Amino acid sequence: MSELRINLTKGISLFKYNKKAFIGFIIILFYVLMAIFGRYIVPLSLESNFSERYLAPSLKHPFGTDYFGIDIFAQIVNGARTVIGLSMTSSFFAVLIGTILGILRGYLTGKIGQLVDAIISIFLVIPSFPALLIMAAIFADSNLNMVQISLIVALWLWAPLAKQVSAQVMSIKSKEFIEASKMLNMPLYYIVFKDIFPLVAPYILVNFAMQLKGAMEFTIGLMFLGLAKFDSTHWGIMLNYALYQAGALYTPRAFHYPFFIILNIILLIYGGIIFAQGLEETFNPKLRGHE
Amino acid sequence: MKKTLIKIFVLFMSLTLIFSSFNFSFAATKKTSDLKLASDWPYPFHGNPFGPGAVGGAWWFVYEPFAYYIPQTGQYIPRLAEKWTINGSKLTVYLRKNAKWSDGRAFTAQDVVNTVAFIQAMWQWPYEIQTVRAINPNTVEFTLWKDAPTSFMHTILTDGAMGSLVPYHVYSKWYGQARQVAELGKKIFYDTQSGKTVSDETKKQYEKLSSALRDQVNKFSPYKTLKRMPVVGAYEPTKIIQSEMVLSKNKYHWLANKNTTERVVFRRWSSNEFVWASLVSGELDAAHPNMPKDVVEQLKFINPNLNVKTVSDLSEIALIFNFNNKLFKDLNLRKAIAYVIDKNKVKDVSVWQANPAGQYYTGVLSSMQSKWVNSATLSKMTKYTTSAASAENILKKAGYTKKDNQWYTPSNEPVEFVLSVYGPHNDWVLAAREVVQQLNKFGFKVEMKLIPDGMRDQVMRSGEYECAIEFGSAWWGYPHPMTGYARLYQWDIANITAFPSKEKFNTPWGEYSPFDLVEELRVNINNSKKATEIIQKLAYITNEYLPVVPLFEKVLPIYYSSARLTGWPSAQDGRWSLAPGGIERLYNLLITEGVLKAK
Amino acid sequence: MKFILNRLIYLLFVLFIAISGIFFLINKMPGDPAYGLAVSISQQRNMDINKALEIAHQMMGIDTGEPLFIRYVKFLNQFIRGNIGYSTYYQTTVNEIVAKSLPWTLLVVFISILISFIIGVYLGAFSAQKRGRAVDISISFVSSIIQAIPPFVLAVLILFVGAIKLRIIPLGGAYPVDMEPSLSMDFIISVIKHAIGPIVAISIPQIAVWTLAMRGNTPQIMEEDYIRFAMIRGVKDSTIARKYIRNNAILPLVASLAIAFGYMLGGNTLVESIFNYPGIGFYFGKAIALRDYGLLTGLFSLIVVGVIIATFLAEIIYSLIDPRVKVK
Amino acid sequence: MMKALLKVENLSAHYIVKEGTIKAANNINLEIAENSVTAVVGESASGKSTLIEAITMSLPPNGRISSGKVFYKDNDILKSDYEHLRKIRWTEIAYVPQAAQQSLNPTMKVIDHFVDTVKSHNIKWSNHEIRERASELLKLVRLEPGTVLDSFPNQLSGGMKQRVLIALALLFDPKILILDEPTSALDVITQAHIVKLLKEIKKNRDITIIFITHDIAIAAELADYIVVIYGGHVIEKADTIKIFKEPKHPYTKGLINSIMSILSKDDEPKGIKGDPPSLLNPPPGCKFHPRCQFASEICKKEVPDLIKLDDSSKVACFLYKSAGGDVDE
Repeated sequence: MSELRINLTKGISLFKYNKKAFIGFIIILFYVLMAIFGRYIVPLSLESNFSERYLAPSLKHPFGTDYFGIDIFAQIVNGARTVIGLSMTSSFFAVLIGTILGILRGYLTGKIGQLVDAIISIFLVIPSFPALLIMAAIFADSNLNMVQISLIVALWLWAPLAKQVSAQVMSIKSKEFIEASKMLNMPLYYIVFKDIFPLVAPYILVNFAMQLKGAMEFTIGLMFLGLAKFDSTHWGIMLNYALYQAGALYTPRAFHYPFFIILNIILLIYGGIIFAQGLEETFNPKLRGHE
Repeated sequence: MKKTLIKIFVLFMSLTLIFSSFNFSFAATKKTSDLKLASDWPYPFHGNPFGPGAVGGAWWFVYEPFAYYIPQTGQYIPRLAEKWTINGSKLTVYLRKNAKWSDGRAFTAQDVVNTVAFIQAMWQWPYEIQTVRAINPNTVEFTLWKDAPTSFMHTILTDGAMGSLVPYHVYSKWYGQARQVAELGKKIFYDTQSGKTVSDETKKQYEKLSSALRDQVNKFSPYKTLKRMPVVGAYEPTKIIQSEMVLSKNKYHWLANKNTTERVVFRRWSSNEFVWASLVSGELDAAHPNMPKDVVEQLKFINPNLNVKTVSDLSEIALIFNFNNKLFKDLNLRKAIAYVIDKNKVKDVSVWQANPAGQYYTGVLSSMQSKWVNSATLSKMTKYTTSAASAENILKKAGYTKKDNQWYTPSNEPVEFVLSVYGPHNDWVLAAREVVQQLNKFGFKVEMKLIPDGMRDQVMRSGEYECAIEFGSAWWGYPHPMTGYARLYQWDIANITAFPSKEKFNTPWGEYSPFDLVEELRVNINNSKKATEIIQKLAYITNEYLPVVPLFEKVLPIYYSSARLTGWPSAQDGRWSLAPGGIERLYNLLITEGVLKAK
Repeated sequence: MKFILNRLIYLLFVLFIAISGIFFLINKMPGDPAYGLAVSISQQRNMDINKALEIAHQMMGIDTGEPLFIRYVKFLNQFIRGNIGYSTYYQTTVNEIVAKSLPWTLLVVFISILISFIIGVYLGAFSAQKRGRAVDISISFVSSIIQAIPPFVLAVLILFVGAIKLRIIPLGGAYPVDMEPSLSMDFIISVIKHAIGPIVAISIPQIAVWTLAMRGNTPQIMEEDYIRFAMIRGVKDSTIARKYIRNNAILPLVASLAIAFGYMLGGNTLVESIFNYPGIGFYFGKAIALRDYGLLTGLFSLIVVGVIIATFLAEIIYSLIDPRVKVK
Repeated sequence: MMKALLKVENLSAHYIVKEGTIKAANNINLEIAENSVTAVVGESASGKSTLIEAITMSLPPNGRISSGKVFYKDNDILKSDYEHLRKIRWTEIAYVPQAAQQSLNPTMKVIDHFVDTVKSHNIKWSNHEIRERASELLKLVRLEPGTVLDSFPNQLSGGMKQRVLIALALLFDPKILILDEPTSALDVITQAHIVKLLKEIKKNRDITIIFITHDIAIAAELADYIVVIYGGHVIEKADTIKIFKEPKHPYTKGLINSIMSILSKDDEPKGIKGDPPSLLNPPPGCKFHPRCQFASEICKKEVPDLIKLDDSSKVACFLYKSAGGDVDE
């Protein structure tokens, strides 16, 4: 029982032993730093220069220039802010909602438990991306800020997590020490936060990293389809420009244009995936035995 | 057990793959007498001309207007009509004697009368036609309503719906009903227009009758009920699936002998990439997608048979202002914006093939300006050559100040606003992006906002924007400056911008309200001397008071392939200008007359 | 049996709530379905947009005055009768549109899921067996990368490379217009040929997803006592890998299979549009763009029904192959 | 004493974990006589399972055998190749591990477990023959073959599963049957059933049984010999009657007294004070010395050897070295 608790603290020290988690962490950290400090280091000029479009990568333009003749590297760096901001907050909210409802569903029995279960089931059966499109259209003309957009995205991301968490909680709650707490008449919040939460915490952390991918795809998709507020350096918008507006795939000398955007998107998602995989291996003793 | 299933499946898949690679051929439509195009149409296909989407891209192939009008030459090419005469408010059309429906029945004046009754009943339009009667089987006489503009004659002659939309022998069942609804609708319309009150009872009766008719007619789908759709045009839709639509030659068409193209095959225009890909691989003979410059060069390189001809779309893309916003009520600011924007750069980034907006913003399309606005007028007007200095002068004179590269109004508020643009229109988005960039650089704080798919109308009409990219002057329907001015001062642009067009504006010829000028122009449209005079005044007001700032004149790029077809007109040929507002007209004209044919 | 019945009633309840939510959500969507039509009318007939809008409303039979709740009751009433709506744009029942498009989507989705699941499960199990070796590392690396590629990017790439550069796949559509749908070999081959583009675009990322999921599941299974007991019994390695490890590692994936199925029903909007493929996703995209509320509600409900059926089937299959469920 | 069927010499095994090395079996010497029943007794985590796993070469992936030999019919099993080992397993030595609840594949019917096992040993029995054989064995363990064979494991109760495992183990009439905690996690009535069953098997078959238990009462009931394990060491080995009558090692005494105290009305608690040693950081010397009331200085420094006291009993305790026992090699 306390074994898992120990794992949580040990996990952090074990962190350095797991290469995957480490690399994933470095990639994410790299982009987070880019998001925070990038715009102070790499200045962005959005002034178009049509005659200098599609310049190949060079020292002056590490990623080349785009259809407007604007430096792609500077746009990627400056766009990291919205990309990271949106996907991080979205996954945070998704994990928050998923955890709370998941624990409630797992712990509570009776009418309220069934109600929570029904809510989870409903969100599970509604396909998320189409629903998100509709939500975005509904709120499209009401100037949403980043937190609100993240909430809308998170609304369609949390359900699978909640289901998994509730399954975990259900298997934990039958354990003796919870029974003991119940017999001691401990208040609900005590049981949930002191007894159950620490046990599912590593699991949630892993999921946070996993959610990054979903959140990235959703937010990029939203921007890509022009349903969220326009930020011309958001990678989704950049990709939209590259593929649909500029038709870069059909222009051999523009190959670098979508390439570097996709590269960065993939690298960030990849970072999230292997970070999650690494964390999972670190926290899950069963997986660890095989290293 | 499971394993065997999987094995069988894998075997099956690989077998089919091997099979399929054996007899591999591109779409079986290798017939050389096909014309292959891209378009959109409703599927499941109803063939109902009153249904939304109607017959899609087939429209101009299956419905014939009385005549085609070539804007560049001002010439009418007779189609269903052999000739026509105009006598005051009467238009007499002499129908082609050898015109037949595709099921072999003769096309008569009765069909025209029937069509007008039906569209008036179904669409509550065109009430401008007060009566239509068949003088004899080959002659129809239209009488215009007294207040209808004479330009409506043009609409009657060139609109594809007017003559052959509703075959009498197919729709005769509802003719009486349609007639009744149309007459009642006309009466209500005329009464309302002349200020009389219409009783609720009449209105209710109209609603009842018209919805009863609409229910029946909309449910009737000729394509499904009759298994065919008798049409008077050169082609009849015969086979329709979601991704392709086949039109087969009407062998009774009066030009059937000249026409050597057996079929018109449409592929669905599902995405621009798809059309690009189809053009490159020779799957299409012609299409008109927006294409960035480099893509065009590359496509021409891969498919050397590809040519491009650009024709004016008879419209311009403009920056429009919300005049309820006090920032834009100031003419000085609008003028400054007009000076700041580098139109050529905007054009390059947005649609490289477009015509630049020119240096005068007269409301007359820049490609037509020399024809309508005389040099004497031009010399009186402000010339908007891109110049930040001129803009600064105007602003400083008006009391604006600049601090830290940010302009402030005389009342010391920062000049900041949001530019809204309709997301799905790529070229607009690109133009907006460039405009925002230029204005920001000058020292206005401008942000950009995308209007989501399907929301353009909502945002524009509710006035929930500060400034936007929209069509400015546009000459669709009736290719004449009047159409553009009507848009700017009476219709949609006036509605959404709230430009005070009824106010009087100072001109070298005195004070005029543009709203009244447009009315006057409408009345005098056939009086070319008077019309030109009025146009000079409107041009002056438009240029000096800037209801909108034009960015570029939109063009339609037509990509056509000479791989399988011969006879495409030369680049100078006026017939290309038939394309805007119905590009299929151009193809139909060329193939029915046997100009364009298979090699 | 009682378990199945209970689940069925529960899922019907979930379905009811979900489609009600969808109905109100969709009808909250701003925009005017008649706008696109109105614009073309106003352009063609040189008419004021307001007038054109009025005409467009009449043409589409849009009654703006009816209260939402009445429409909701009507919708439910029709829905129960199996009539999932009326498309204002296509002027026909959604059922008809579904009948014409669902088979294509199902074809693509089924084949994609089957191919990606089979390949993914094999690759994942293989990778897990070789855990830590070069093969495993490269498989999981490539899978993680592929998983991160958005499918619509892949679709544009496949269209360009497959149809233009290499000319090995036909350009769009489900079958050539000159062919009559039949059960002839020619037609079937043509259908498969046309479906290859979308199938590949959808399958490739899915393969990566299943590979990673399977690879992630397997080590936990390897720790199970029954694997050890099988080894102690001297059961052959190949038998253990197949009957003991893979069959048990697949179980948790079956549940995800249902979710993937639902996601694919509506999630292929972009892919289908890029390939001009006449499936549900194509109409779904159209319905959103055109604000065709009837079509949108109908298709959305259909997708939800699809997910629920898939979930239900998954549960039954799950209980068939994993007897533990029955005991519950 | 009869001929030793299985002979363990100086066997040591350990586990590698992140925190270090767990020495779970140290320098173990054992001889198992043919057709005898031996009980390996010890507290949980005393290394008794490790001993069995090392003997059968079925340690978990992080377990290692560091030294020693295991002779079965005079062949060192530890040196045989994997394929040979696989063949010996189950035909000669059948080992039923602990945790019967999870030892059957939940996605397979009971009969398929028999089929897989037979097929894997290249025995040419038809499916029908396998079914007959399985039915016969299930009847032996008092199960109804008709229903059980076609059931999935989760349709069976814990006791039924344990009996299925035993039936499975008897599939090829192995020479040695090794059972790890065959009765733990079962209710008392089922325990009694299993014990009865094992007694019958012992009586009716030529078979050598080794079983692990922490329940000394069951050991007393079933076993001919008892091996006591403490802290990874064998500390005492004797025949059952003797060990109960006259336990030698202080730990064994405590262990036996703890049952006796339940039986007798003595109100003085006889349980052993203190906690069992951690195998990760075991105390030096005799692993029992921190809990031993007789501990002397030498106990803290040196590990006592197993001393042969008489024909059937051996003990590892310095108390008896001075008493003049012989060191067992």
